[in-house]
Formats: sequence, C-alpha cells, structure tokens
Amino acid sequence: MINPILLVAIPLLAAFLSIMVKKLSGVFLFGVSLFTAIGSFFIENGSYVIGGWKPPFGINLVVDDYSFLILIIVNILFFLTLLNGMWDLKKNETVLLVTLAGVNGIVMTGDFFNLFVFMEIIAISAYILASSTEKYYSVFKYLILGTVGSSLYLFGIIILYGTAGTLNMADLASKLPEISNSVKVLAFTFIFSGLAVEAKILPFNSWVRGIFGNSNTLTGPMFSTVYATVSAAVVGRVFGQILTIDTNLIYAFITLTLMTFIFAESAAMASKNLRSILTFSSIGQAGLIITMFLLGGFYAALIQLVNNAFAKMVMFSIATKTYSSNEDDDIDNLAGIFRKHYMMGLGFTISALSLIGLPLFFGFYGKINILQTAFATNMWIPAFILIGSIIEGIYYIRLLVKLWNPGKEGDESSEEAGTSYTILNGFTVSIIALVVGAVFVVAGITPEFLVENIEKAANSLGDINTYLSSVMGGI
Amino acid sequence: MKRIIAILLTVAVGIFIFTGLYGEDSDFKAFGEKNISDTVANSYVDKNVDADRESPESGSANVVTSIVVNYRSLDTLGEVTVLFVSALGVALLGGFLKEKVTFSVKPGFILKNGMKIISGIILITGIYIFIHGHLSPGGGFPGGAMIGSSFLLMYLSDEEFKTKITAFKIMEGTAGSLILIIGLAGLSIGGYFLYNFLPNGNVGDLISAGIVPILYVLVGLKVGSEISNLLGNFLNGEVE
Amino acid sequence: MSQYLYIILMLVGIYGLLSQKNIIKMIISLNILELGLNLFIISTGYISGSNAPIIIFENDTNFVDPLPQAIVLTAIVIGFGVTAVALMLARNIYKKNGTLEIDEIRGEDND
Amino acid sequence: MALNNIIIQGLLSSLIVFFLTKFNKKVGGFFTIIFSGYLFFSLLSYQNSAGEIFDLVKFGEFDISFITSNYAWFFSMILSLTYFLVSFFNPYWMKKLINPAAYNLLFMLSMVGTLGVFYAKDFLTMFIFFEIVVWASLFIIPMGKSRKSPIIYYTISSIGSFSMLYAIFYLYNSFNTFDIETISSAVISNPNEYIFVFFLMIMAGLTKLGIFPFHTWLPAAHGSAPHTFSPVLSGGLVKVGGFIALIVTAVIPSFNIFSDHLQIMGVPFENYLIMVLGGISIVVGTLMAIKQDDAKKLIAYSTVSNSGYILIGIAMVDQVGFAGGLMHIFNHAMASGAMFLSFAGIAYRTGTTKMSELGGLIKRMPLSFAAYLIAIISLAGIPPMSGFASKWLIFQGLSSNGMMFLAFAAFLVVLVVLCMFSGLCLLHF
Repeated sequence: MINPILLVAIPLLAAFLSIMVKKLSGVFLFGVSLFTAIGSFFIENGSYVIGGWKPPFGINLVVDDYSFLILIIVNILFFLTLLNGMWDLKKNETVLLVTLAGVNGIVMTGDFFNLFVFMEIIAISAYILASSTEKYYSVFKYLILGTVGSSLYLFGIIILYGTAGTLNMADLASKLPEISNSVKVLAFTFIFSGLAVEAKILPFNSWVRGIFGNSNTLTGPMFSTVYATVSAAVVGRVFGQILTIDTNLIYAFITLTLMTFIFAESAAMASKNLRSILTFSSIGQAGLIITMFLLGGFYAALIQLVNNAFAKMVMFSIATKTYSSNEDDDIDNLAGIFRKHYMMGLGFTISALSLIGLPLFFGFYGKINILQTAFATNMWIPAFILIGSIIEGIYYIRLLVKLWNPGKEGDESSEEAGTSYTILNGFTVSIIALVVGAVFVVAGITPEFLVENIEKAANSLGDINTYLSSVMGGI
Repeated sequence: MKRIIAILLTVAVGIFIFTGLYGEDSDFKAFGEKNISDTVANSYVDKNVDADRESPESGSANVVTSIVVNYRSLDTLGEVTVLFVSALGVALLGGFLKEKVTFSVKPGFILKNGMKIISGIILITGIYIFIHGHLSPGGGFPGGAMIGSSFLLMYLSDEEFKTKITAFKIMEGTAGSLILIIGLAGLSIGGYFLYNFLPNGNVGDLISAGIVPILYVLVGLKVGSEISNLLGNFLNGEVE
Repeated sequence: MSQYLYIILMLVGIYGLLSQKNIIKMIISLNILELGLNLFIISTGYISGSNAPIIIFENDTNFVDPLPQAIVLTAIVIGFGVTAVALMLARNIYKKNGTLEIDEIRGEDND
Repeated sequence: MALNNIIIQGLLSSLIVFFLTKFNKKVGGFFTIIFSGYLFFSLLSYQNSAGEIFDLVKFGEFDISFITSNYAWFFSMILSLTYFLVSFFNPYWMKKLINPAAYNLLFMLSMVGTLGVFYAKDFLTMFIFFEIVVWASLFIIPMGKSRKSPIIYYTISSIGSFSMLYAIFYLYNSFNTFDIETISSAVISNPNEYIFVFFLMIMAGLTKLGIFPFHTWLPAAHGSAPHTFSPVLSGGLVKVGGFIALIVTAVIPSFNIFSDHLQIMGVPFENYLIMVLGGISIVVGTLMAIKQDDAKKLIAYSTVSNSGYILIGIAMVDQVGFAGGLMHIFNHAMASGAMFLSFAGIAYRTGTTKMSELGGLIKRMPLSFAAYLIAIISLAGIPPMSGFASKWLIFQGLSSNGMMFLAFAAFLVVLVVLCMFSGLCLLHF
C-alpha cells in the first residue's frame, strides 16, 4: 500500500537526479514509469494530506474510485507511449519524468491552486516536447493560448477565493450555495475557458492542428492519449463533481462542446493526410466527452474516455510510425499499406471501428450510454451526437477502405498495385495494436470485466458527500 | 479590421468582468473591506491550524514564508519544478542555434570595473535574503533571482566569461534532490510528505521554524543556479 | 479604485494579444496580462488599516491576508518560466523563418 | 439445435474459417459450403415454433435475446438458402480474390448477422446485428472494382441505421424498454408520437431496400462488389431492409395505430406515402436499367425496382397484396441470385461483365444463359413463372383498394422489362 504522493515525488526525484547523470536518464525514465504503472494499482482510497495540515488549510491529495481509475489508465498509457516513442526521445527523458509527476499530481490534487501549478508544469513540458519536432511557430501559438488559458483559470479561482475565502475543492464545494449568482457565472466561465484550452474546446483549440498534425512517434501518442485523458478527467472532476453549475450556464458550455464535436468531425472529413484526420478526430472526441461530463453522464463519459484513449494510442502510434519511416502520410500514397503490415492494420481497423461505435466492439457500449444520457436531457443533443458520429464513421471507413485495398478506382484491387512505403521497426506497435484490438473485441461482446470499475468511478464522481466526508473528516 | 474585432472583444470581456465583480448582487469582497476571519488565512496568522502541534506551529516570523514552505509546501515543490522544466527547455531549445551570441555594443570601462565591485555585493545580499527567508520579507525565489542577476552582470561585462555550466547543473540537481529527500524523510518520520519534523524553537531567531529555513535555502540555491544557467544558455546558445 | 486599474491592465494585455502581429510584442502583452492578474491577486488580499504579515511583537496580529501573497509568489515565477521559454521560441522562430512578423511566417502546419 | 447455440457457432465458425483459409484456400471455401448448409438445415426445424425465447449474453445491463416467430423463420429461410447456394461458388473464386481469408470471415459474419436481425427479441439486438451485417458486407465490397462505392454504401446505410438508433432510444426513453412486443402494445395508446418513430425506423428499411431517394448506393455497391458476393448483397441483404419495413408496418400494427389519421383511399397516409415511394422506385429502377452497359449494374437497377414492389406489398395493408409482397421477396431473392451467379460464371470464364463484349455467348455457355433467361422471365412476371404469381397478387391488392395510379405504374414497368429482355436476347445471338 504505497502512499500516492510517491507517484509525484519519485518521478521528480528521478528528474532532478537525471540531469546530473545524463547517461542513466533513459534507465531512470523507463524504471520510474514502470514503477508508477504498477504502483498505481496499490493505492488505497482516502484523502492524503501534505505536511500534516488539515485540508482547508493544507493541500490534500484525494484518491477515490474516480481518480484511482484515471491514475491507472494514465500510467499505463504513459508506459505504452514510452514503448512506442523510444526512437524519438531526443534527450527529453528528464522532461518526460517531470510530465509523469505533473500528470499524477493533477489527477489527485484536492486544491484549486495546486491544480493550477500542476497544469502549468504539464503545459510547459508539453511546449518543450512539442518543440522537438522543430515546428516552433505552432509551439509558440500553443504557448500563448496555454498561458492565456491558465491565467484566466487563475483569475477564476481568485474570484472564488475573494468571495468564499478558501482554495480547497471540498471546502469550496460546501461553500458554493452562499456565493452570489453573478460571481459564480463569472468565475465558472473563466475556469471553464482556462480548462478548455487543454481540453481542446472550440474557441481555444486553434493550436491543436499545428501540434498534433506535426507530431512524431513520441509526442503524437503522448498528447492524444495521456494529455487528452488528463484534461478531460480534470474537467470531469471540477465541473462534474465540485462546481455544480445551473442549467443555463451548462447549456452555454454544451453548445461550445457540441460545436467543437461537429466542426472537428467535418474538418476531419476534408483533411487528406493521416495525422490531421486523427487530430480532428481527437478534438471531436474531446468535445463529446466534455459534453457528457457536463450533462452528468459520467458513466458514458468515462467509457468514451477509455475507448478514445486506447483507440488513439493504437492509431496515432501507427500514423506517426508511418510518417517517421516514409516522411509522407498522405492517404492516397499510403493506399494498401496494411497489406504489408497485417497485424498493425488489424489493430488500426478494430480501434477505428470501436471509436465509431459499431457493435461487436467496445465503443458501441459507450455509444448506448451516451445516447441514454443525451436523451435524458433533451431531444436535440442526441440528434447532434448521431450526426457527428455519422460523419466520423464516413471518414474513418474511407480511410480504412483506402489503406486496406491498393489499386486505382476502376480496376480490381490486386497485390502489386500497393504503395511502396513500409513501416520500420514497428514491432512494439503491432504488439500493442493487437492487444488493444483483442481487448476491444472481448469488451465489445461482454463488457462486464472492463466496465464495473468504470461504474464504481462514475458513481464516486456522482455523489459529492462521500468526497466531502473523506476530505473534511480526513486526517 | 482585426483591431476593431479585438477592441470589441476586449470591451465585452471588460464589461462582463465589471458587472460580474462589482455588480450590485455580487458578494465579491470590495477592495480593503475584507476581514480575515472568514478566510482560511485566519489560522495561518494565529498559527492554530492544528491543535495537537506544540505551541508556535510554524515558528517562522514571516507568515507568508510559513504558508509557502510549510502549510502549502506542494505548491512550492510544483513551483521549483516549473522553473526546473523551463530552464531545461531553454537548454534544449538552445541546441537549435549552434552559434555564440555576440554583443553589438562592446562592454565599456565603467561596466567592466563597476561589475567587479557590485556583483560581489549583489551576490551576498541575495544569499542573505534567502537565508533569512523565514524572518525578513523575501525568501528563496527573490534571493535566487538576485544571485542570477549578479551572474548576468558577469556575463554582460565580458564576452569570454563562461562559468563552467556543469557547476550550476550539479548545484541545481543536488538542491532539488535534497528538497525531495527532506520531504520523503518527513514522510517516513512524521507520516506526511514534507512534514516539519525538526523542533520549531521560538519565533524570531535564526535557528527556528524546523525545516522551513533549510528548505528555503535549498530553494534559493536551486533558483539561483537555474536562472544563471538559463541566462548562460540564452547567451551562449549551445547545450552543455 | 486601484482594483479597476488592475483589471484594465489585464484587458490591455488581452487586447495586445488579440491585435499584435509581432511575436515579441505578443510576449510583452502576455506579460502585461500576467502583471495585471498578479496585481489583482495582491489587491484581493489587502485589508485597509493592517500591516505586513511579519510577526515582530508577539500579540499584534492585525495583518493583511497572507495567502494571496503566497499565491502571487508562485504565479510570478511561473510567468517568468513561461516567458523564458517563449523568448527562446521567438529566437528559434527568427532563426528558422528570418522574421518575427506572424504574417510572413509561412504556414508550417504538417507541411 | 437451440437458436443461440447456432448464433454462437456461427460467430466462432467465422473465426475458424479465417484461419482455415489462411491455411489453404480451397478448404476454407468448402468449409463455408458445409457450414451454410448446416445452418440452413438446422433452421428448418423452427418452422412453426413461435415465441420460444433464447438469450445469448448480458450486454451491460441489457440482455441480448432471440425469439422465434413464423415471419422470422420465413425470412431466415430465404437468407440461409441464398447463402447456401451462393457459397457453392466460393471454393472456385478464392484464387481470384485479393484477401480470401477476410472474405470468408466477413461472409460468415454477415450470414450470422442476418439471422440475428430476424430472430431479435428486442430492438437493441436487432440494431446490433443489423450493424454487424452493415460493416461486415462493407469491407467485402472494396475487394471488387471500386473504392468509392463502399463509402457511398456506408454513408446511406449509416443514415438509415442511425435514424433507427435514434428512434430506438426515443422509445427507450419514453417506455424504458427495447422489447418489441411491449413497445407494440404500449405504442397503440399514443399514436401521434409513433408517427415520428415510424418514419425514423422505416428509414433504415428504405436505405437497405434501396428505395427511391436512397437507391444511389445499390448499383454502385452491387455493380462493383466481388462477383460471388453481389448475389448475396442483392438477394439477401436487401431483404433485411424488407424485414425492418415489415416490423414497422405489420408487426407493430401501423394500420390500426394510424386508423384515425387522414385516410387516402382507405389506407393511412403514412403507409400510402411509403407505397408512393415504392412506386417511384419501381419506375426509376427500370428506366435506369435500360441504358446500362455493364450487366451487373443492369441487374442492380432491377433490384431497385423489385424492392419497390416488395415495399408496396408490405406497406399495403390489404391481405392479398401483403401475401404478394412476401412472396415477391422470395421470388426476387432467387431470381436476382440466379442472374448474378450466371454473370459470375461468365466473368469467371471471360473476365468481363460488359454486355457489349459478350455477343454470341449462347453457343459457348448455353447452361448459364438458360438460367439467366429463366430468371429474367420470372422477374418480368410472365405467367408460368412464380414472379407472375406474386406480381398478380400485388396488382389484386392495389386494384381492390382502388389505387389505380400505383397499379398502372407497376403494369407499365412490366412492359418495359419485356423490351429490356428482348434487347438482352439480341445481344446473346
């Protein structure tokens, strides 16, 4: 039973030590990432206090079923990303260790300002990781938007501190009813816009195209799975559980997130190369997941979160691997590449079909719950969601059909008409693709084994009073 | 055209903030009329956060330092990591440039000789500030910035000046790891990460407030070495 | 009163970011935004008629609210870190594209 | 053999056949014949058993279960017969395909999928297996000639299936169940809510049947699919759309639900609207068929017109016409299967299906030409053939209700099919 603070302290210690012993930093990175991936299974629920001071005064780390699930997913994804991105580390080992600490910290923290500090840690290490592809202007746009976002977030929590006098999440949750409505609307809008930058919601996601579109085998999977899961989990925690917002503000945010979903999917329809299709699909999925969190459908949101994270892990690692081996990811030149890499093609196809939500795959179970939650609120949201997923289905099927069947439009698809490209050193990618594909198919038929701890996580996100009693009554 | 949209948008945000904060039904505490009793900070000031701790809980005269290093110590740890990552980022980004930066304006006589006198003094005051962090205002971060500025003076005064970069790296690494080791020691001894396991002594004299001064000295050293290393990378442009 | 001034300062920063074309100017307006924000944080902690939170005499605890000062300490250093990375990025952009005007930087989205 | 074991065996066998064909192409082909035959004969025993419930698996908090009924048995007979007859072509066709293992896997999956749709007890099971049929057949089409047609196919069929999904969850939201019986009894109480659901559900049927506004995918997909899969596509999978149209209009008694609504010539306006669509697609299908050069596209357009007949039969509430519609489903499945298979034989030998290049074929391939001739005659509705019987029944139903316009449209088309047939014969001599 390890203390969850170790998930933050050990990677930091390894980071500080690794700048002194440059040669060993690779070993540090993989060792610590393995430690956190395994260690995150052995944490017990509860509120862990830093420095011995009771929550409203000190900072506490909260581990309930929700953060426990997110921790496991994030650490496993981090380790898989390292396996995929081994060739593109480019002296980023220390930055990755700090990212690992930041990611673990932001999921567990129970204090608003501490969340700001960890968000900033993740953001700065993301700028550095992204600039390893030397697309400096896109990274600069990301930096400007990220900093504006976190400043707005800070402005929001300071307004709440000004009125409620506390920074602790649990304390603020209990003090929310006394705060007047106009201050609440102002503070929540700023907090939402602050979190929306990292969660890729509409007005703030112009940076995503440049960063995800030019990603290499390390940053691609890292941003599209680890960062996406964390940013959605933070919005889930803050707006799902702590800051209960009244309905007309929810509808304002939901129009934003649904517009993100629809625009991103239609932009993906129009794009022609592999990575930008996956980029827009990630933005679209992020919009869908945040809509579900805001609507209160935590179970559907978490299933879609898990589904999107692992599907994107497979798809982005294959896409960036093809780009790094052939310097070109235009779909027409890649026609028929899966004929040469059968296992990768199979994993990619299963993840894509599961993301669309076709039966026999895990995504379908997510789609059912999404529709149930959407129908509970009103008639229009499910219509938008279905239109969006039709568009998503179309461009994924077009992608899959082209990548499986070489040959021009008119004639039979034959063996030699395929592409000249091959994917180099893709062994780990195909293993991961197959494992994730197998899990998706098995979970698609009988989703019990994967879903019941997602159910526990969703319930723990649902009721605020167990959260309050565990924090306030805590040591 | 872009400017008009920018103006309109800014004015809209401004109106939104002002009506939200200073509208009639908003209970955002106006400037100055807030009383401390209804905020969390009240018990920081009276030092009675935890009843079963012995009398002067945090021991440090400067209440802000007690908050930064003792009550909300994870923030400072995060803070130090932010600076560590940005220094590292500047070093990694610097690798792209491959050539040394030359000044268009050569350092004049006054700068060269003046630097010899002043930089020593700045260095001493910087060290004084972060050693007395828990007594007088200021602490690890301002002290570290002063050390950085003294090294900046040295860089500006002559171009060939190039401290051994690895010296800063090692100081930065050891200071950072020491902070974490103290934290983990607190975890093993007191059961909480960064627990103040040393005696507090009485408020006001130098050796007091348990691990607070030790942590703040380490933070000061780390910040100082990071900033000078950062400036070094800006000027010389090649990675160590 | 002065809190209005700090919010206006933040708005100037936001306006600068929205309208400026030069990268260095964008970094400067980013700093103005953070400056305004930090001053606003300090101003929320001010209590009229009380002094700095340093304990000199045992019993006199008529202090200003110390928590915003602790927060601003962190926010300033975060602003410093981000500006350092931003300036390094600006230098690399200049080296790669030869210009700092964002209009002249040819689009580099997945070229 | 219990129904759910059959479905489970079907899913497992599709995996087995995948590895079998990897091992040796011929053996995989023969395995598909054996299994589809076994499926056909094991389903025979369900002729008159109705109401037996089998549940397959617990899918989250919903359970997937099947219920046997006589109309489901009828449809599953047609489908498994078509699959069984078509699978005889598989072993010879393996070496021509680019990816035979995946072809066999998807072939078996679509077969099991159709069975799942027919015997589904609740709408969710029906939707799951309906989507399995869609994506299984989707990945076979690009193995043929065109890469664009599967995308058109998926777009239109997903519009249909997602509107059905919307309707299912709309019903679930108001009645808190997916079960077809309880919904059909609950829906009677508030008819005007059911109009909205009726049109959404029938959309899935229309897109799958290839009715007028949604017929564009049919010629593209059937025309360019691998030659042995086109008969399954047009003979079998189109009937799944027919089944859903049947569920919506007949199983959930649309006639007495809409009985107090606006009546046009004795038929509620919703059903009449569907029949008008059927009529239009008959005319459109046949007119487009005339100017086609590629034989497979010609047959595909004839499928469009014949599914128009089927829709009119099913949507019509008159007893005689309804029987005619159901019978026409069987006739069309057999006839278009025969036509596509004969052309598959021709393509196997000559490599092309363009009629302009097939002059004077009767001397070299008399048997396949004879089969093709019989199928054409049956589809045209000439007296000795079964096609005539079903079309005559539909005419009876139409004329007895006084819908002269639709009867005329149907009769006009028979004339056009006759001259199409004469054109074909000239080519072959």
